[in-house]
Amino acid sequence: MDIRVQDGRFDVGAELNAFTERQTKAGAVVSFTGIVRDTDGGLRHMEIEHYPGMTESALSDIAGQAMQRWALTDALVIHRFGRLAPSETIMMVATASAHRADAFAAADFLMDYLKSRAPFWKKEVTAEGSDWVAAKDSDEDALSRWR
Amino acid sequence: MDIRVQDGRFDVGAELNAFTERQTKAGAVVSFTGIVRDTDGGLRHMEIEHYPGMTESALSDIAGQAMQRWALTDALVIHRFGRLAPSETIMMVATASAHRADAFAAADFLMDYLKSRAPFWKKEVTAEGSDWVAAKDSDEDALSRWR
Amino acid sequence: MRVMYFAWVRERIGLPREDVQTQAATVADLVAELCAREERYAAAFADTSALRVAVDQKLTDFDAPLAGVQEVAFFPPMTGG
Amino acid sequence: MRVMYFAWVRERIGLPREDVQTQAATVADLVAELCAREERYAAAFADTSALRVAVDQKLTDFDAPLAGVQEVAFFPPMTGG
Repeated sequence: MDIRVQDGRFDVGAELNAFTERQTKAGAVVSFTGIVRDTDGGLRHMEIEHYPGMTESALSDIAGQAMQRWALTDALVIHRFGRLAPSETIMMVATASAHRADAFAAADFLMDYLKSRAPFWKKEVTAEGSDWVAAKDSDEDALSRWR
Repeated sequence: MDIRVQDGRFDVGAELNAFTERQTKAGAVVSFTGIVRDTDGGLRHMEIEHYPGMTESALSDIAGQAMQRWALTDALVIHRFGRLAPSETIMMVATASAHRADAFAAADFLMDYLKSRAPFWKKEVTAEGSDWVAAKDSDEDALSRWR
Repeated sequence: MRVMYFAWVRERIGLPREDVQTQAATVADLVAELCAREERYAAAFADTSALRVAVDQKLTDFDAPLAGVQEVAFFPPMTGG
Repeated sequence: MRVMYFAWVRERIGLPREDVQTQAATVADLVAELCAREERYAAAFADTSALRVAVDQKLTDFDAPLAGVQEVAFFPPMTGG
């Protein structure tokens, strides 16, 4: 299990290759990449705040749950904080398993929990000012899939 | 949509990065990588046979269905044929969308259909001889999730 | 009509493709004609429930008609991915 | 006890953290004490259903007890990923 919270950029492709090379028993690797999206064309940048200490323990707890629940050989979570420009990578998860169903379900689960249970907050800065991104009911509802 | 069937190796990380950079409207990218797994420790190599012509059209058809069914900005499928050593990458898919649920569902769908509907056949070569990999009932059953 | 064989069907029959002159109306009729030819065909087609068929590169059933068809392919269930 | 604020809670209250001397038995009691202090606290905690709380870096509820607790944090629902 590899959990990283950082302000610096990272190379998703290089991280995915390194993660995959470490797996000797996996036949299936699933990755998710989250990218800063400029929905209305007016986004200058995004600011991501987090809760140092709790962030790492929440991500480790979520990844640990995924490792227990599915037959994973490994899981990776990298999440950035600080200022991010449109089209920059915010975060990635990767899961590895002998079987594709486990790798898919675990990555999907990790994203749902990370989205609503890891202490990150996004603020969008435009020419007009800045706004905290509101949590969506649909993100909270998504958690019910895993109970 | 980018569909490639080839005997040569490819770099999953580089392909995922190039695919992601092409997406200007996507906030979510999901990838799947399939790797030659040496289950019993005796695998020398795998031989993948395919049906040139039909393979490309079957993959395009499956990817086209995914593009219609979910709000994807793009989809990528790369599948190798010929001789592959243990731990080599067999294939990858990637999907991009504004929203993570669409990217996950479409990648999962692509894998289920590709597995049972694209004309590839795997043969495992060990010290004892060689055997065609049998299709699993569970793979055929997985398709019922999408009807 | 071009007839193609893949994976263990190709190995049992001993060739990857052949041109077949036939008036067979359906895939099943073609299979019956091939089985009548030689034992290796009969062996390959012994259990058609274990086989898949594509007509002009589209997956179909054994009762598919062959009128106007250029290419028929027989193979075991696919194992890609 | 260290009390921390994140995102718009931090902005409304105007500081990221502070040390608070309190005998509050629960998170809700602590919130009531803070709201009684100054208007900016009352504004930030006006609708606690829109807030989340972590006690010693674990998500919990507003009725969580505070005995032996080192750190309480208040913030809006998370928006990571």
